[in-house]
Amino acid sequence: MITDLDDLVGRIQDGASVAVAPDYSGCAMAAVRALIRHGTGNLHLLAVPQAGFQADMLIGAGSVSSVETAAITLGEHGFAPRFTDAVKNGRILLRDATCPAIHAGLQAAEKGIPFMPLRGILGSDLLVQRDDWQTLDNPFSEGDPIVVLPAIRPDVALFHAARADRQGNVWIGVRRELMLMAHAAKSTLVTVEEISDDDLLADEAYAAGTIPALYVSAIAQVRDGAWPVGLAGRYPADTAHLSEYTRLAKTAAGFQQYLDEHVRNRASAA
Amino acid sequence: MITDLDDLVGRIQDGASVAVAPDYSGCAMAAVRALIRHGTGNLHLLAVPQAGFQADMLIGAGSVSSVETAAITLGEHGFAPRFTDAVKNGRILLRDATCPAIHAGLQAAEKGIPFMPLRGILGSDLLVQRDDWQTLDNPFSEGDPIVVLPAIRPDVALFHAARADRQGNVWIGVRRELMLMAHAAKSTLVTVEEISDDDLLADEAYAAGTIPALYVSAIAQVRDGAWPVGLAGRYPADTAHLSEYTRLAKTAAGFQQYLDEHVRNRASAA
Amino acid sequence: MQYRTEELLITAIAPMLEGLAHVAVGAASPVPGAAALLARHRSAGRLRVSILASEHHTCFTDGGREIFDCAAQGRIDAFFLGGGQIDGGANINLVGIDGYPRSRVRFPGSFGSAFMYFVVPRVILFSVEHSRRVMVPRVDFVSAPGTSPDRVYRPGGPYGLVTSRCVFRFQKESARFVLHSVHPGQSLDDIREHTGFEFDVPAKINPTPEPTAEELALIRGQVGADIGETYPAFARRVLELEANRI
Amino acid sequence: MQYRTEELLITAIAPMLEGLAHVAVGAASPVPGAAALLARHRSAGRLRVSILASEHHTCFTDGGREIFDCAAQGRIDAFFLGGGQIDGGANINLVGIDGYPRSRVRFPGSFGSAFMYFVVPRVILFSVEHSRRVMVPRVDFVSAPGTSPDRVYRPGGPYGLVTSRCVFRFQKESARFVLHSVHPGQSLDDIREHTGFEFDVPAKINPTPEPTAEELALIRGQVGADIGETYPAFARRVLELEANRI
Repeated sequence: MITDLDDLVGRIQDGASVAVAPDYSGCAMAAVRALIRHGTGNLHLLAVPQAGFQADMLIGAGSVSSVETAAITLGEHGFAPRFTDAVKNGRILLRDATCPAIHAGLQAAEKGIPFMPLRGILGSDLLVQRDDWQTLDNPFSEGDPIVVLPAIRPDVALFHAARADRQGNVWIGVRRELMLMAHAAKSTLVTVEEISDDDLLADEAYAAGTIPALYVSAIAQVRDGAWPVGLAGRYPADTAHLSEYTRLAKTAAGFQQYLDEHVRNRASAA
Repeated sequence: MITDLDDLVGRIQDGASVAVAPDYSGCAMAAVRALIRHGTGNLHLLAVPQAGFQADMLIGAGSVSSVETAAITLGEHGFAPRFTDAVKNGRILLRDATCPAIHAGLQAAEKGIPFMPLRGILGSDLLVQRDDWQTLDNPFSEGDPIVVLPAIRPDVALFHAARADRQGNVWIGVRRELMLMAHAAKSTLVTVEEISDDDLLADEAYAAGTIPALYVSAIAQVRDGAWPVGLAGRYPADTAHLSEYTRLAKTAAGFQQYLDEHVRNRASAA
Repeated sequence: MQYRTEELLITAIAPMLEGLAHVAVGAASPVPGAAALLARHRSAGRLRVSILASEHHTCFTDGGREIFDCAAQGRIDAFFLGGGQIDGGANINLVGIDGYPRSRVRFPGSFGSAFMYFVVPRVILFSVEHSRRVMVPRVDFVSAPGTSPDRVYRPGGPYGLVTSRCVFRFQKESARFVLHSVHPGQSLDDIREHTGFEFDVPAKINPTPEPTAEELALIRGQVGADIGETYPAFARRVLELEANRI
Repeated sequence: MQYRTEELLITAIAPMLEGLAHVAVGAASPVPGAAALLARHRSAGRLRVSILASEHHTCFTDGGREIFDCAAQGRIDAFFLGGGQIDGGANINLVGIDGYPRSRVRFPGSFGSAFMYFVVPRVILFSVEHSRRVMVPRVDFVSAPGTSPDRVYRPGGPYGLVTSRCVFRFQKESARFVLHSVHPGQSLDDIREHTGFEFDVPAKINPTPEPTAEELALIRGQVGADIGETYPAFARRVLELEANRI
């Protein structure tokens, strides 16, 4: 259950569908760098429901063949340059979605149902582009069209959290989308800041924000595992470094330079 | 927001649909006694997903006209005598369900969707009896029948919890069905053991198990508000008293005696 | 060594859980709960046991729906269901006898049966009472059917039926019970006399093994104390544990 | 008194939130976020503001889906959406320009627009840039439509459009924008010149009120510090707050 970062990312197969969280949630940057070093490819990235630096870096490194997301953005640092470049050059298959559609698809997998209805979306070109989304007549009221979305069951949920315990329980606090990802995914891989000796489920306060070990496949302790992105309640984002990334990533050469300095160069790579 | 018990139950109208929790969750016995004293009637009781002493007492007192539930049971104290009697004499409309169907119906209301699919149930007489449940062909795969359940949006969610704060946030810990009830219901009324001066949402541990005030209509502090049923992590059930109730409730006269002694007699009625 | 029927049933159920990863125990199931805790003890903790309504013997943190979602995700290997009536097709009735909705005898209700019976691979039916009142030719109300047409999504279903007289296994192909073992003091004739449905009988009938001294010590010790957290009356009445042990 | 365009937009948006109970702010919305916090300040705290990605200015405890579920429950009165392209029918494009999927210009994506636009009663569109590049006759990609046929469930929709040049209100009946107020230094001709879609013009055109000294003090003070928690760069660059104030 408790392992190291290389073993953790080594469990992700080529061609796996991998669910990741937004930069303001459980952003597993150290794991993403390890995954790039590992050379795992042809990944189907699922952003829950949007992603930032993790996605841009994996796409830039050529690890990704398709992306399902409501958005890829670097927030205040602007558009995601490697994502934008890959889209323009058709290097990734795009499956544009909208935030609640991704949550709903994961909830369908969580409930073991084949699909989930969702309001809205009708008249959006997303519905035209997504051949896996359908429109149904609400069986409970005449002439009420409603969109139905297929369950989304990722091969892997990959995220970073503040704390785990030795039993493999992972504390995520109010970042409940991480629990939804763990419930929906076939396998859940987590990096954490610290591994505590106390049973998280034995503390009535922490238990409420804890993913039980039942849903967790492996955990690796990685201090500052979200760096250069921040971790809520623990440390802020390293905005200088993120600006530097955004500047370099504007060109393929600059991005390669970033990889050489901060990813392939193991020493500085968490 | 913060009020007293009489005002709290006074907000429940005759004919309202009221969602209640099982005895092992947020069982609001003091509120149930106040509701009986208040004389509110024609209630549509929704057990989430089953109920015990709250339901038997409300049914015995004649406050209930219909019950939707997966079960009414007094646990180790046996069958619920007033519920059984009401069923035999056709005094309440029965809407038998199964646990996950009630959760699914509330989740549909939580998501603002008109219905939720659910596996299982096919071939059960529940489906024959429930004219509001339907069977659909899974639009994502040929020849795969699946049950669809209408959203359940109760007028009131009524439960007891350990703690609230002055802002109206309510801590429910791992008893997440109480949060689902609050999200799904039009109005949420809560009794609590204690009201703390600290903001529950400001504590990263407690925040994870807290229902935001946004969903809470009114809160009344009632110490031992679950008595004679227990409250997890706070106090055990008063098994002697529950046995006494079960013995008396076997007859209409005995139940009336119980009401006189423990409900109508305000002094002993929390 | 002296033992109670419930203790025999606990040791009869425990082997059915061997090698599994996760067993869940629902409402009103002290004997299955004790059996699961006994099996967990034997597995040196590898078996995960989730007991509904327990504070300490459950890992669930997502509310009442989680046990059902978890089962639907394929993460629960075994579950237990009872029945006020059980018939030869493994249909179970948890609702009532003789008419609906105004049943002459009303049971608590279907609980999660209409769902769990479909999604949990190994559902073990359990009934202390083994009489023609419970073991009927055809249930009055089908809370959950024993089998379903092929087109119905159903990874789960009945595995066996444990009563105070014997252990049946269920055969999905024929949709019939087959006698697996007979409890001490019971004969095939006794069982036939008290069973309202037909069942298959193998050439050789095995006796249900009696609880060993070691098993009884465990049941009356740690296992009893653990199940007593959720079922104190059962632990006191049946396992004769003092309140302070629970 | 000197003020920046963003500060004018903040004070132009805030009045649109008066009297509401709950305003939510989504991704990449520092100006709307600041406007919501300003309106909250004016409401003496009665207005609840939920800012996505904020640690302190949100009450949500059920994960990323809660803001959408909450809106679907009718518990969110106003929300903000931007658009790389916005047309005269209030259709918005957050995906890309010139072709799909291989767009010549790619935006981040639709975020929650295709849902929130349908369920939030008062959706305020916002775009600092007001040019024919953004304000187009017809969007290349409809992330979310401005209006829907009657049979489509849609309690929500567009309320207004705030840009660096003016404020439009949306008329559901005609599915057209009407000019509401013109910012200082802008003329109707300027707006027509830089707007690629037709819009209605009232007999009398109001000027957009300039920020008062009291409003600017608030924006550069508490409101700026609060929004700076989620948008530090915005707070530093636009509101010129020192890092230690954020």
